[in-house]
Amino acid sequence: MSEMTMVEGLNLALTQAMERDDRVVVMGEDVARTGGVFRVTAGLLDRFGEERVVDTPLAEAGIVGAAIGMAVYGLLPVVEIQFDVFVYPGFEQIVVHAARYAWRTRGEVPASIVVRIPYGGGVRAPELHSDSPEALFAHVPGLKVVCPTTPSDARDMMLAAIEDPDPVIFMEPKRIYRAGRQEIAQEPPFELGNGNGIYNEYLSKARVARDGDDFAIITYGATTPLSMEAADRLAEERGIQTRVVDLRSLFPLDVDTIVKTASDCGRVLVVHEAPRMAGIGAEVSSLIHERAMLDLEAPVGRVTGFDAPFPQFANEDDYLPSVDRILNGARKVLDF
Amino acid sequence: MSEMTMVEGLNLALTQAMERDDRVVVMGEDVARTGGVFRVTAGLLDRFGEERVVDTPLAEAGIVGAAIGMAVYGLLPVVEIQFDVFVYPGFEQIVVHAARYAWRTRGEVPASIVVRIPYGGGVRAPELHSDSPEALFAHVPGLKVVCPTTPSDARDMMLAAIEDPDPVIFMEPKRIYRAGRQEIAQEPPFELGNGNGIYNEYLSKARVARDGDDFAIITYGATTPLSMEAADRLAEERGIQTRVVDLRSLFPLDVDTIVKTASDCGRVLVVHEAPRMAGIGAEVSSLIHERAMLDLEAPVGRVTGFDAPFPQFANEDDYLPSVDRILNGARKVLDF
Amino acid sequence: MTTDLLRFIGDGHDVPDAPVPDGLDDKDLIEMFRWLVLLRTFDERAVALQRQGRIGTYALYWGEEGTQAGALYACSDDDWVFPSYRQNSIGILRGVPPAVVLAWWRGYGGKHGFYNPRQHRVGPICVPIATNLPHAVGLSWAAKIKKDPIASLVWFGDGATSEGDFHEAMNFAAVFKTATVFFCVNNQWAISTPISRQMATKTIAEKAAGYGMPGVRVDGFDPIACWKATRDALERGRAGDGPTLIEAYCYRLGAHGTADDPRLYRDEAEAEKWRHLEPVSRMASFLERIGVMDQTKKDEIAAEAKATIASAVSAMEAIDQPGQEILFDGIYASGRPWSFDEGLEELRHSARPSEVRPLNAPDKDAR
Amino acid sequence: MTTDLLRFIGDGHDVPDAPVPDGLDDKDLIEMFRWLVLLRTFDERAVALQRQGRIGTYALYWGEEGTQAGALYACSDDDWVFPSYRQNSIGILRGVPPAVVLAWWRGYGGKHGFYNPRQHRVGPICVPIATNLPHAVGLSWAAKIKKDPIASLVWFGDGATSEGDFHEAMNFAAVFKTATVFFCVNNQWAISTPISRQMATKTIAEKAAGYGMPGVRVDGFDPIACWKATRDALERGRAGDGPTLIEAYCYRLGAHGTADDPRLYRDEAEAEKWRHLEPVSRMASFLERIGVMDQTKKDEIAAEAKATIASAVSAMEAIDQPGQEILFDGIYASGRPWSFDEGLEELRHSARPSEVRPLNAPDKDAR
Ligand SMILES: Cc1ncc(C[n+]2csc(CCOP(=O)(O)OP(=O)(O)O)c2C)c(N)n1
Ligand SMILES: Cc1ncc(C[n+]2csc(CCOP(=O)(O)OP(=O)(O)O)c2C)c(N)n1
Ligand SMILES: [Mg+2]
Ligand SMILES: [Mg+2]
Repeated sequence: MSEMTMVEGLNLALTQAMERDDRVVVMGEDVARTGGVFRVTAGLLDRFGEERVVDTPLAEAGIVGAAIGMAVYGLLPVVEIQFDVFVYPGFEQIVVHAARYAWRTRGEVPASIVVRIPYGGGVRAPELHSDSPEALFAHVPGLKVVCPTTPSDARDMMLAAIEDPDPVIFMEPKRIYRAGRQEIAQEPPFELGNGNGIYNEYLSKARVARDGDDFAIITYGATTPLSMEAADRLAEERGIQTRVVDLRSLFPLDVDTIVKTASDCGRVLVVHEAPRMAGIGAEVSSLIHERAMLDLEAPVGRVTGFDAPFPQFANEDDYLPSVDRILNGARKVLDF
Repeated sequence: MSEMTMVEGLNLALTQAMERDDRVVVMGEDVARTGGVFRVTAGLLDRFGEERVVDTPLAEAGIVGAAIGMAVYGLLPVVEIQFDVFVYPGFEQIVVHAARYAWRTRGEVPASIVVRIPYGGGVRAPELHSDSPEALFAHVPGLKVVCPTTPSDARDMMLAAIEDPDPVIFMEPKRIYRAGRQEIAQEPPFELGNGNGIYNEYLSKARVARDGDDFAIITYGATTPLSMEAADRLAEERGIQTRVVDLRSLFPLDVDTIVKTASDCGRVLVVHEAPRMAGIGAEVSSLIHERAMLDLEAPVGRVTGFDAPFPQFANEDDYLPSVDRILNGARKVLDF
Repeated sequence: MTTDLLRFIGDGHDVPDAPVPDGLDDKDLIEMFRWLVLLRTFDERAVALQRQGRIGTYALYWGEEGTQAGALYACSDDDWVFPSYRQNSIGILRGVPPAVVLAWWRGYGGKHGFYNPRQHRVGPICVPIATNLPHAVGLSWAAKIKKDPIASLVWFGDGATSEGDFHEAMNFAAVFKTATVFFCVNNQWAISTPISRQMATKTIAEKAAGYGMPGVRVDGFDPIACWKATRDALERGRAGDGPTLIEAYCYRLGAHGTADDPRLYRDEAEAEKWRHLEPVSRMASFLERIGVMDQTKKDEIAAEAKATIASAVSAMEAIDQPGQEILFDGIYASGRPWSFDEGLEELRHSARPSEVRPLNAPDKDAR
Repeated sequence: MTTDLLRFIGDGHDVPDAPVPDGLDDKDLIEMFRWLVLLRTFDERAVALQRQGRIGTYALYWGEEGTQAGALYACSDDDWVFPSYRQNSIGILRGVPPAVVLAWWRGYGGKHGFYNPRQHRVGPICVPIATNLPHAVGLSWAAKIKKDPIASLVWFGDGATSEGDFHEAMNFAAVFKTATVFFCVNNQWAISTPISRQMATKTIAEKAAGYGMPGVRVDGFDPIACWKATRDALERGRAGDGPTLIEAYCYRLGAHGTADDPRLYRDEAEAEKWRHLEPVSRMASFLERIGVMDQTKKDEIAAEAKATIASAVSAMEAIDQPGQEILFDGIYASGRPWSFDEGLEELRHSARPSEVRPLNAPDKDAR
C-alpha cells in the first residue's frame, strides 16, 4: 500500500505488466530516456531495456502502424501519443486498421494495442496541447475508449487495457495527473495473463463516485472532481443528494448504470470538457431519453466544452466547465 | 432548364464557379484526366487547363495541406477525396489546420477550401469504400459540414460552399449520385462573388422535404428518399402526415427548424446511415429533448447504421437503414 | 527492353537469357511456373466472374504475376507477406482457399471472405494505399525483438510511394534495422496518374538512399529476377543488415480495375508495346528454351490450375448469403457492446432486404 | 569544425574566413547582425519571463538565430515564410509587434497573440511538427499559378523529417516545381531523441535526391552561409527550377523548451563543445575582423534591441486579460453557430474563474 498520483499509478501498472509478460513493449516519442513528457514511463528503460522501451522517430502513423504489426506478431504494444492533438497524424492507422483488424480477420487477430493519450486542458500549455478527442474514437466502431479518473482506477484500468485483446484508446486526463494521491495496493487487482476476461470488469463498468438519488451528474476524467464539488455544494444549498457517475468506459458505455441512474434520480446532468456537438454527452443524453423518458422529471442537461477551438491558455478556465457552470447547469435541470 | 443527376449538378456548379472566378482550382487524385472516379469533375480539365484542374500525387495530407496553403495565398481550392475512408490520412490537416486557420489568424485568414467527400454505402464497393465519417467533422469546431440530397441542392450548395470563406466539408452521398434527375436552372441561384453572405442561405438552412405535423423524420443524404417513402407508407397505413426534414447542414445545425419541427409534430425520428454512437442523430435528439421536451409525446427515436464496421457489401443492405427499419422506428415512436 | 534492370529471362531474340541463379533448381522453376499459372488463372477467371455479375468490382493483376509469385517463392514459409488489393489472391499460394478470396470480391465477410493471417503468414488484403507498410515493419521488428529469424515483405505500387505511410515505414525499418522487404510494383500508373506526375525521380529504387537503405531495380516481368532480388533482400534482413527497397519495373497491362476505363487517360497502344514481356508466357518459353518444361507438363499445369479455380468458383457460389448476425461478429474479442444484440433485434423485426447479389456497379461507381 | 559544410565565417583561429558573397554589402551585414541581436534579445528575455512566471512554457532558440535571420534576410519582402514554434518570433523581423509573440506565449489569443499572415507574409506559429510544410508548398504553388514571382520558405527540424507530411510536401513541391525552400534546422535533437535514432542517414541533405531536388548542407551557426544557401535556393525557385532542401547543421545548445531538462538524456558537456560557434558573437567578431563594425556600433545595436524588447514586455503586460467573448471570436467568417451566443450566455450567468496568470507549469507538465 502506498499513496500514488495517477502518473505513479500508470507507471506501476506498466511496470507490473512488463514484469509479468514480456510481450508487453512500450513505445513512443521520448518515452524511454526521459520517461515521457509526463514521466508516465519513467524508469522503464533502465528496468526492461531498449528493445522493450523504445524512443521512436517522430511519426505517429509509423508508431501506431508499427504497433499494429507487432500485435499481429503477438506482442502487446503500449503506445504513447505525446499530446492529444498529435494523435491525428496516426488517426488513419487507428480507425481503419486497429479498429478493424479483428473484424478483417474473422475475429481471430485483434490489434491488441493500447494507445495512451494524455488529453485535455488546464495545464497552461501552448496552442494544440489541450484537445479532448475522445468522442472521435468513441464514434468509430471496433475501438474501446476508456478514461480513468482516480490513481487507483488508472492503475487497474491500464493493467486491464493491456490484458484486453481489443485495441484500447486510453485517455489520460493530464490535468489531474498529479492532482491527488490515493492508496494503491501493490498487488494487481486480478491475476494477470489468465485471459479469463476479468479485465472487462475494470474497463466496461461505470463507477458511482458519490451516491444519491435526488439528482445525478454523469461525467468522466478531469470534470469528475469538479462534479463532486458541485454535488457537495448542492447538498448544502438544497439539501439534495447527488449521485456522481464516473463513466470510465466511453465505448462501450455502461448503459445499465446510466439508465438506472436516470430512473433512480429523475434528473440528470452530463458534464465533459470536450466540445458538445455530437460528443459523449449527446449520446448519454439520447440514451437516457430513449430508455427512461417516463422516469425523467426534466430533460437531461449538458455542461461541456464549447463548439469552439480550445482557447489559448489565458482563457482556458473560461472554456473548461467550472464548478459554477456545473452548478448552474444543475439548477436548470433541478428547477425545470 | 435541364434534367440533371446530382453528379451533373455538382459538375455544373464547379464549371460555373471556375468560369466566374479564376481563383477556383480543383485538385485531387484522378480528377483531371478521368474527371474523377465518379465523373464529378469531368470536362473541367479540357475547359480550364491543367494548372486549375490538377491530378495530384497519391497523398491526402499533401492534397489538403497544399490546398490550405493555396487558400492562404488567395485561391479557392476544391479538393476531392476519392472515397470517404481515404480522407483519414488528411484528417490532421483538416481538423488542426483548416478548422483553426481563421481562429489562429484573428479571423482574418480563414482556410477557404472545400473538401468534397463522396461517402456512404450502397454501391456494392469493396471494403473501405462505404464509410460515413460526417460526425467526426461535425464534432470538430471550425468546420462547416454539409450534405446535399437533391441534384439542385447539390448544385446550389456547391456554389455556396465555394463562396463561403470558411472551410466546408462537402459530403456527397454517392449512393444517390445518379439516383434521380431534377430540373436545374442554368442560372446560379445567387450572384457569385458578391460576398454578401447570401451563400449562407444555401448552406445553413434545413429543407422541409415533405410537410406534415403528426410526425417528423429528420435525416439527410441517402436516407432522405427512404424516409420520404416511409412517410408515404405511414400516410397509407395510419393516415398521418409526416414531415420530412432534410438537414442539409450538419454543422452548424439549423436548430430553429429542428426544434420547431419537434414542437409542431410532438413525435420525431432521426435517421442516418452513420454509426449511432455520438453521431449526428445523438446531437439532434439531445437538442430536441433539451429544448422541446414538453412538446414531445414520445422520446425521439433513432434509426441509424450500427456501431459496427461497415460490412462487406453482400450484407450492406442489412446495415443500411431500410424503409422497413425506418417504419419500425417510426411505429415505436408513434405507439409510445 | 529497358537496360540496367536485374534480369535473367531474355526475350528469346536480341536479349539473351542469363544463367539461372543459385538456389533455383529445375523443380523450383517448375513450381514457380505453377504458381504463376495459378495466379493468372485466378485473375482471368475473376475478371470473367465480374463481367457476369457474379462478383463485384475486381482489381486485376494481369502481367504482375511475376512480382507476386517470384517474390513469394523467395520467402521462407515463416516469413510474413503483406499484400495490397493488387496482390489480393497471393494467399492462395500460402494455403488460403481461392474461394475465400473470390468471396471477398463477392462482398462476403467473416469466415467466408476473410482468412486468419497468422495461419498463413499473409496479412489481410489492404485497400488503403501504403497503410500496411508500417504493419510489415512492426511485424519484422517484433520478430527481431523475439529473436525469431523471420522477415516480412510488403507489396505496394508506384503511387503508394507518395503517401506519408510509405515514408514513415521506410524510416522506421531503416532506424530499427528490421528485416523488411519493401517490394514496390512499379507498373507506372496509379489509376490515371502516370509515374511522371507522381514523382520527380526517374526511378523508385533511388528513393532508398534517402533512408539509408539499399534500393534495387529489377525487371518486374521477370519472375526469376523478382525471386533473386527478394532472396538477397531477405538474406540481408535476416543477417541483421536491415531493410531493402525493391523496385519491380513493369507496366500495368490491364485496367486499374474492372470499373476503370484506361482509354480515358492513356493510349492503349502503349500497353501493347509491353504485352509481349508478360511473365507467364515468357517464363514458359524460357523453361522450354532451357529444356526444363515440355508441352505436356505445361498443359498439365494449366489443367490443374483450371480445375483448382473452377472448384473454387463452385465453392464460392455454394456459400449462402451470410445471415445478418455477421454484421456484429468478430469485431470485439472482449465482448459485445450493448448495441449489438439490440441491433440484431431491430433487424429481426424488419423485413430483410431481398438477398444481395453483386451488381455490375454502374461504370465508375465503385472501385 | 565539421568540414564539407557551406561556410563563410571561420572561427577566428584555424578556420579562415571566406570572402563575403556577392549580394551582401556592409549595410546588409550590419542589418543582418541587427536581426540576430534582436532575436537573441527576445529569446533571452522570454526565457527570463518564463522563469518569473510572466509567460508560460517557452521554446527557446538560443544559438539558432543564424538559421532564422540569415534565411529571412535572403528572402524578398514578398516571399512567404512559415515558422515552427522554434522560429516563433521570426515575425518581429517582418513587422509583427514583439508584444504579440510574447502574448502568444502568455496564453493570449485573438488580436493579442495572433497576427495576420497576409500582412507580414509570415505563416502562423506552427506547433504540430511538419504540418506546415504542405502549406508552404501550396502557397508557392498558388503563386506559380497566379504567375507571381514569389517563393516560400518553411523552417522545420531534424525530427520533422520523420513525419509523413515532410515527405508528401517534398514530393508535391518537386512534382509541381514550386518555388519552395525547405529549410531544415538540424540541431541534432528532437527533444530527447538524437538524430542517430531519428534516421539512418548521416545527413538530411542527402534525402533531397529521393525527391529529385537538390539538397545543400550549410553551417547552421553561420548566418552568412544560411543567407547564401537560401538566396541561391530562392533564385532557383523563382527561375522555375523548383524546390531546394537546405540542411542547416548545428546543435541545440539549450533545452528543448523551458519545461525540458536535457540532463535527463544528454551530456551537457557535449553542448559546451559547440557553444563557441554560436552565431551572434561569431558574427560580431567576424564583422569586427573585417572592420565593418566597431564596439560603439555593436553597443548601439544591443541597446536598441534591449529597448525594443523592453517596451514589448511592457506592452504585453499592459494587455488586460481577454474577455470571455474571445472564446467565440474569429472562428467562422460566415457567421456564428447557434451555440456561440448560448455559450456566452452560459458564461455570463456563472462566476468567472479568477483571472488567469501563466503558471510555472510543474516541470514537464507542459511544453
Ligand atoms: C489512402 C488511399 N487513397 C486513395 C485510394 C484510392 N486508390 C485505390 S488504388 C489507387 C492507385 C494506386 O496506385 P499504385 O500505388 O501505383 O498501385 P497500383 O494500383 O498501380 O497497383 C488509388 C488512388 C486508396 N485506396 N487509398
Ligand atoms: C505531430 C507532432 N507530434 C509530436 C509533437 C511533440 N513535439 C514537439 S517538439 C518535438 C520535437 C521536434 O524536434 P525537431 O523536429 O528536431 O525540432 P526542434 O524541436 O529540434 O526544433 C516533438 C516530438 C508535436 N509538436 N507534433
Ligand atoms: Mg501503379
Ligand atoms: Mg531538432
